[in-house]
Amino acid sequence: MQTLTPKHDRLLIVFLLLGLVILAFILTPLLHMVFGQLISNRSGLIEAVNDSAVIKSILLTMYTALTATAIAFVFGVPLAYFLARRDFPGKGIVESVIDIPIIIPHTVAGIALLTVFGAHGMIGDPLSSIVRFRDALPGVVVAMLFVSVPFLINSAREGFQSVDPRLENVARSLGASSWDAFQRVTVPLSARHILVGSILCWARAMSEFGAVIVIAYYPMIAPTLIYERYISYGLSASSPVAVLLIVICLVVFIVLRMISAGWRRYDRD
Amino acid sequence: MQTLTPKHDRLLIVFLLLGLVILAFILTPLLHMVFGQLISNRSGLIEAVNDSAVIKSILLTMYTALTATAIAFVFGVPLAYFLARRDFPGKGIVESVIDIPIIIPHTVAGIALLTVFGAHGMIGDPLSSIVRFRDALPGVVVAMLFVSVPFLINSAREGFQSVDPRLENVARSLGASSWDAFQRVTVPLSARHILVGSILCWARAMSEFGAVIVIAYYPMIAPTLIYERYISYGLSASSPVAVLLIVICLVVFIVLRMISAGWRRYDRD
Amino acid sequence: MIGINNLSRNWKEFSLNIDLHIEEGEYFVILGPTASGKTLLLELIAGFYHPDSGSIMIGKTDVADLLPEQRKIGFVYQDYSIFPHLNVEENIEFGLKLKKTPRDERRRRVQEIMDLLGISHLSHRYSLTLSGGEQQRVSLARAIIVDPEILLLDEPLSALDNQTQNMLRDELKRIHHEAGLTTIHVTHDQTEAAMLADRIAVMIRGQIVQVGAPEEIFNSPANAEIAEFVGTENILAGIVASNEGGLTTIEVGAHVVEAVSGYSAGEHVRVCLRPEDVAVSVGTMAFQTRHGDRDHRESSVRNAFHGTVTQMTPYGALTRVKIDCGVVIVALITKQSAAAMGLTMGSPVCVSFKAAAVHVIG
Amino acid sequence: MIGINNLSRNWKEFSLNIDLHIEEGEYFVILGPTASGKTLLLELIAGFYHPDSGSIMIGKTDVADLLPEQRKIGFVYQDYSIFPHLNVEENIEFGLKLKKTPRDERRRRVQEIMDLLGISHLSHRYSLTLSGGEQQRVSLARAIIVDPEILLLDEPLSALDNQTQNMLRDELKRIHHEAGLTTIHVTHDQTEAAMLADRIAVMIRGQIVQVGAPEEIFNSPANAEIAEFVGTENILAGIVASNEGGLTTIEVGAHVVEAVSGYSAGEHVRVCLRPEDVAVSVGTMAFQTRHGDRDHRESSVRNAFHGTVTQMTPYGALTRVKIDCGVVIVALITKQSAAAMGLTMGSPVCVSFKAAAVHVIG
Repeated sequence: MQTLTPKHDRLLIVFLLLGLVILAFILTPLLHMVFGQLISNRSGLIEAVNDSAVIKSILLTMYTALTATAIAFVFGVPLAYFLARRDFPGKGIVESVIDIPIIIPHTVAGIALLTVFGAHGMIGDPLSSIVRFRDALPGVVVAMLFVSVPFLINSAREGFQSVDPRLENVARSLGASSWDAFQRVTVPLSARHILVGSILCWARAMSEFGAVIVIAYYPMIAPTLIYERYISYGLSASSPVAVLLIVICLVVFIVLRMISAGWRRYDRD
Repeated sequence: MQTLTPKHDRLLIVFLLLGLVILAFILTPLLHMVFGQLISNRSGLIEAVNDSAVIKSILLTMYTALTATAIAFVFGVPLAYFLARRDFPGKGIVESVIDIPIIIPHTVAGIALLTVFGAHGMIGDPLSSIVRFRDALPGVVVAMLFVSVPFLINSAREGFQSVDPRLENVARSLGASSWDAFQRVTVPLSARHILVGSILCWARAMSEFGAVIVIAYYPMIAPTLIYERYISYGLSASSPVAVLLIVICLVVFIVLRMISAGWRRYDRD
Repeated sequence: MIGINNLSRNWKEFSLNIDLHIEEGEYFVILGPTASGKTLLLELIAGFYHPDSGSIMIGKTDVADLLPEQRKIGFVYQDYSIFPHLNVEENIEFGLKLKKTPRDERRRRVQEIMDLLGISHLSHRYSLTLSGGEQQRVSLARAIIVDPEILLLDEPLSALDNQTQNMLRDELKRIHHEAGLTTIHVTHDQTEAAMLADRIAVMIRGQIVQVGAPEEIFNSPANAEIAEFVGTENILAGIVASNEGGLTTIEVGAHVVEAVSGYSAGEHVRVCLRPEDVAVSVGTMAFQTRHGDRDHRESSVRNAFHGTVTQMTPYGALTRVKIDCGVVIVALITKQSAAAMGLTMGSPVCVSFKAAAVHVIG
Repeated sequence: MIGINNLSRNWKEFSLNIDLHIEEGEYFVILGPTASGKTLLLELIAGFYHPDSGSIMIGKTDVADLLPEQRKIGFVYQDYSIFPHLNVEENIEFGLKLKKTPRDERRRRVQEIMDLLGISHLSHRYSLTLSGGEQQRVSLARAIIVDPEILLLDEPLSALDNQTQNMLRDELKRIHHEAGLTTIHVTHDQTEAAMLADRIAVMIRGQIVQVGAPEEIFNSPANAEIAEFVGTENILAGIVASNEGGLTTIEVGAHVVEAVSGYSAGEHVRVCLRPEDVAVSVGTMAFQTRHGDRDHRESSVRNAFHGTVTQMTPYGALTRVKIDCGVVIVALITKQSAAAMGLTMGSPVCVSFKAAAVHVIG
């Protein structure tokens, strides 16, 4: 009955009006920029699309973010499953650790990562003959991974928690190994959560700036390129590139959201 | 029975080992920095504590983040309640709009906000005689608000959804107006979610860098100050300030988490 | 008191259409299978949701524009909906606090009602630590302390075990009796309906299909679907003649029924009897009428009436026999018994049943 | 077949301690109130959780080191746990797929078992659209298609309505009979236990407090707590002598009981009778023994035995009377009846009950 229209909801109307302020606050700058650009400066936009540096940085951003997401997936999804299925003392602390990247200032995160992955860092040093992090692709990926991994872990854990462990038990009694049960029962039933988490993780990785520029100003990812254009040529010169990025982010996000919404849902509600 | 230790969990052990990689990845840079600094360069840390510019920027960051959180609270909590209680066509779109700030590259967000709140923007222009956003406190707050508000809204909505609407109905039948019911029944029961959301919102606001520097390089918030020290004096000069910020963020976060964990829970599980 | 006219509400594939009139002070039971829309109907009456069309009159007022808090309706949900952040005492005084009742009076009235319902010892407990029956009492106390004009009960007994159900059923009846509160009680349980209702409305798929006194509903269901749903019980109206240590003598028409109950002389009661507990015989058996004849005391079968078979319906290997003894009694016997006794329409028979098999309800 | 020795498991405040032996092919019911640890015991047997100490033997094997998938145990949970992302057919073939059974054989066996359980028409449906009874059949089919050696049933009937319960109870018995599968069935419902079990173990607060045949459990509970929990039913073992169109004649010791059932001549059955359905008399009444004497056919009371009162216990306004008629029968009658008949220990009496009041179980 929860979804029936309640009666006499003046409170809800007031709340909606307050909420519209926030929605307007989020949407106005984005829509204003996109439509303003389309109306007043279409040529700037076309120029940006034809600017190979811009396209290169966008593709680079997508690629590095995807790499970070893949790494987050390989290590984060198992952790999420572990947290969803096991209770242990200190579980709350582990859950807090996962949220730490959200709260650490981005530039601080960059510096912290640099001390470890930099040429003289405890990981960067022994690996220095094989891979370089500073001002290199791996550095971008590491920065992105750090800031985006909580989104995938938290969403996947929520998904795993929504799968009744009794379904896994029944699968075991039917002859499934724990891996069979995970892969044939648990994963299909939490696929939507894992997908949504991966999308958020990827999007968050693409949006990062502060941590990335500390480790790797070059190769230049899109948020850095925008910043450079803004610093060097001012607001109007950077706007077309910003609009291009907004459009790409929104389109990708909306498409992925639609896919995940269409995904079969087995939630029991 | 879910929390009983399941048997034969070799899969879980493998998963835990994979998960430990991510936990180590998050913790190592932070702990390495903090303890490295404590051992090798305690004087730098003391210097940072005594540096009035550092302390000023940290206090400024906390203050602006708190202001952003307060605004997010006033407008976001009502929106969260509305979304938890009403179904309407396009609800999925509204929910996606709330997540947009997470996915928009931070510098792009800064530029988009600047086009609206800048001196010639659609909001900045009419308000220019009263308030200035660019390179001013209000600009910092606006940037922080934009990137952090989704965390508060999503957490509060989850909290409100966990409160059975029948409790509100019963309150109404006992003579409560819709506001009475909200404030005497719904809010106390979702207080923990609202609190956790506010903490995340505040922490996320303090961590922002990209959107802030585009709108307001000055007054200098802590993430900007760190960046400037890093650019001007290099890694070792910026490290003490970074360590200070990490410690402050972790302490505040842990304390607030502990408070919210101790909060009375009424979840029916 | 309550007039529901052409009330309709659609929700997804479900559609509710109700016409119903409930008298002041009545204990009215709406009996229907799960998902027949019973809860929704109560929520519409309480004003939690908006009907698509139709009106609800309480007394002479159309309540369409009244907010739920203005309707003076108490509501008890099936899960009792105790506020989990308040203890028992705070739950009960919730309504009085909103009314800004002075603290002393509030305390006094809360104490009073907790005593009445026997929950004073729970006053500082929270809902998670209460049993179903205790929660039900708290929910009831919380609803009636604000003096509502109408009490709506949504399956108030279905979450309880049998023993608690019996106890609280009597309590509901007692509270209704003492407060004279117009009560609408929704249930899917025929026995519960039979034992509590002044009148019963049978609700199936969002429609009221029959309204009447319990005897009417159970003894003459309007159609086969209702008959199947309500089951069949013998329900006879009577007056208690005497009660000696539990053994109750009840005058039912010209007959006397013995049963075990707590009712006292002079009370109006209903006698319920399952058809499979009724024995039929054609010879002489121990029986007794109002006028004595109590000499056949050799059996534990205390109740026996003479009557005439008026209907015989096959029912698997059994036969359902309707016997007119002044009151109509239905018995369920084997086909072979019926054949052996040569039962046909009009056969004179004796029906008998044990006092222990009779349920007496108020 | 199954030997559970000193099995213990603690969890929060709860502690489980079990010793139990179950024979091959037995239908074994564990009867206990909610939260007595019944489900946990089944989960330990199935290997989902690890005991703190003690051993579980299946046949001659200690299964401590066997993974759940190696134990050949079928498990049906109370909520049936149908995989929601698979349709009925895919649910049932889940186990066969894991065993890499060839596609053709898989299809054939799935079809076979769906036919057996009458769920072929549901093959492409998902769990959300299935009724409780349908889900139960799917869950059962999914468990038995992989040929387990043991079947564990966790309250398999408690989520169903009465009618479906009756149907599926018979089905469980039939499947057990046909497959000869050792079955452990956990329930809190005495009737269910009485109707299905070869043997019953009563489990209270994590301990087995009594093990025995149903007659033993219900007629001689080991202590007052068990007695209170199992209720009291008369359960008599007998053999069907004849069945004419449902009217079943059953030899119970030296007596003949008439009842309505579907069992055929020669079958071993149990006769269940509630004490409140038993009438007691001291004069002559219609009765019949194995040796005929069927001339008192004037009543629908088909069953009557002579016996002697061996115990009388007050029970509120009622008295519980134990009568030895060769078999022991318990009757519940009013105190007044008992007094009027002058019943005392040793009184010769006649007990009688209607054929329609008797439940016959296999």
